[in-house]
Amino acid sequence: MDIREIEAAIEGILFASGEPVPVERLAEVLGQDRQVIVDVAARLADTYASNRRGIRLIKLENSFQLCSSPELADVIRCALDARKPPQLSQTALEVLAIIAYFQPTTKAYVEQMRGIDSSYTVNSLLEKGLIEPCGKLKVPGRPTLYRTTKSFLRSFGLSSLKELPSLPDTGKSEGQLEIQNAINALMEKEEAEKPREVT
Amino acid sequence: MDIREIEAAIEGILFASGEPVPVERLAEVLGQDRQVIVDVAARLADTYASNRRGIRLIKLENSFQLCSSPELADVIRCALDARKPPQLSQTALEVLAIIAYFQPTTKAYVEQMRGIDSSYTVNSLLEKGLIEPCGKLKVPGRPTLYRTTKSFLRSFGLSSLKELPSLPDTGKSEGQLEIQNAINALMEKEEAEKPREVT
Amino acid sequence: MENPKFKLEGIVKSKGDMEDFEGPLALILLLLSKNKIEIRDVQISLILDQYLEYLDEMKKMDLEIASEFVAMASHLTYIKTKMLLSENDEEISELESLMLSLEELQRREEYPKIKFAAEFLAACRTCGEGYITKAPEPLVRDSEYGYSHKKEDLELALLSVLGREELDMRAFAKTLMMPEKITYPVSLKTEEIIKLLKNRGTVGVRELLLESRSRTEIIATFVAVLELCKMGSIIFVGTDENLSVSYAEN
Repeated sequence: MDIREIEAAIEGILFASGEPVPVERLAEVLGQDRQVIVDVAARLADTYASNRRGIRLIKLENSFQLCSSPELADVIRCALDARKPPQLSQTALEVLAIIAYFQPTTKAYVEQMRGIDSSYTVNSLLEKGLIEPCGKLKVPGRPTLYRTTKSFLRSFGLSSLKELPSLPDTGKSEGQLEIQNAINALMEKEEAEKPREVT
Repeated sequence: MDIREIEAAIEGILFASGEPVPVERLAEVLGQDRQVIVDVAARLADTYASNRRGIRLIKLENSFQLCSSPELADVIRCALDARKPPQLSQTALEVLAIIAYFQPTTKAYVEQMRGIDSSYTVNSLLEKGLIEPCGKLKVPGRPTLYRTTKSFLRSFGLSSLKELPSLPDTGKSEGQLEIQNAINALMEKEEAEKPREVT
Repeated sequence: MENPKFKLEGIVKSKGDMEDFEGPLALILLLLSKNKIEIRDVQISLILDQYLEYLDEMKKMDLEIASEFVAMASHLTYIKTKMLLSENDEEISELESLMLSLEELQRREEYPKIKFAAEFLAACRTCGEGYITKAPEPLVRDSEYGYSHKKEDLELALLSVLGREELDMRAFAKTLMMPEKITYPVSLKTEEIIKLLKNRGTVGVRELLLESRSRTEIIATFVAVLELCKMGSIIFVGTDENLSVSYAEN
């Protein structure tokens, strides 16, 4: 992978994400050194700024993010005023739905259900303040448990988790029931062993 | 506003929007001629493609949209925990083809062409955002009319419905004409024998 | 609340004393579908009369039961209408069959067009599916997440996860949210190493570790090698780069 290719890949990933992406994530996915990513990103940021392009690359702690150029704020607001609020991506909705319906739950559980690594999305939901950690599960590895936040309820027009739409029978109810029972059993066991850290 | 400034503004607006933005909207906000916008956007699209950048500017009918470069799709999906879009089944492709070619059209028409209930497939295409309702047909029952979306064009790498190739001409066969005649004869006979009960 | 019961007279044939029938409509429909009773013998007017009577009796009517009745009654009417119509209307069925065959022929002749279009789309899909779009940029940056979403979207998203074919719910329920605890007993590993060394004389330490299939097995191997060495059962041979253990004949 030459510099130009790395630059294009960083540009593409940051573009599609729209949100800050950690340097480590970029380095990992592109199979490059952390320092290489930082250097190439700095070069890209320079190109945008010195050519006075419509896009800027900004650094936030250990992450990079693409955003529109601040000088264009007025014209952009004018062009997009009447538009819909941003939608959560399908990926984000899936992860959020699993956490909302099965909370408190772990990242491993989300990944099991989706069959795909979901660290990035879980972190992005944490950053948006739609989910929050609420203790650790007392099993080897002590994975973090997550639950939805008040901000989540507000964003989805819910006054309580009880108002989540109930799921219709999907024909796989036996399997779902099994999971739910297994979760309950696990929680009870845990509850019995020691009082929960977070109420 | 010079060309470079217009280019930067188009880039910024399309970036901030994420969604397709109509040419007219860009022209209005930037106080430019429609043609100027089209030309500058084409130049910007060229720059992205020929410099093999991570971003692409695509045209969808009368709108422009920024998206990531298709060559980077795999690495971007990996970085964002996103899945590949699901493969469309042969059935889904057929239903989509009928709606694409005969739009706006109804579910009943699709079913008549395919000779089989197609509610499930129509709904799944709606969910995928590849088709959308666009009014009702003014006949009894007022069935919903469907058309393809901009997302359909993008997902199939088309910039306009005009790019769909024309269908091979099959014409009406003799067999069809023969049956049609028999039906007409039968209906005339019936009409003559007895006045219809229902008008 | 009870379901309405219906009395039907003389509809069960040649079953001795079971000539009259009494039961909920669902049962009647079930029997009809299994040809246990004759549709000809069901008088719709009789059912209607009984239903009206039932409505009178029930001052406060449960809407769900009423709609259930309407659904079943309409199904019954449908079965009966179909039977009555198909009895003596040869001409309509001839016309119908002609129209059906015309439609069928049209479909057959139009199908290559659809197939052509579907194939074209399938080819287009490969170039289009790589375009990834981004979410709109928030106009005002705010620490609080300030957008509103539909709660139904959550349900849809979960259903789409649950509906994925590759998801095996049963296997999933077993592995669940915690990693399974696999502890590899050191004693078992010790026996294995001794057996291996008795057979092969000398084995590379690296090889031993590579053969381990889990983290706990690696740990067990490591501990077992140290223990055996301390007990004088095995000795280290070879160089630092290529360390091996061999059985100590004592």
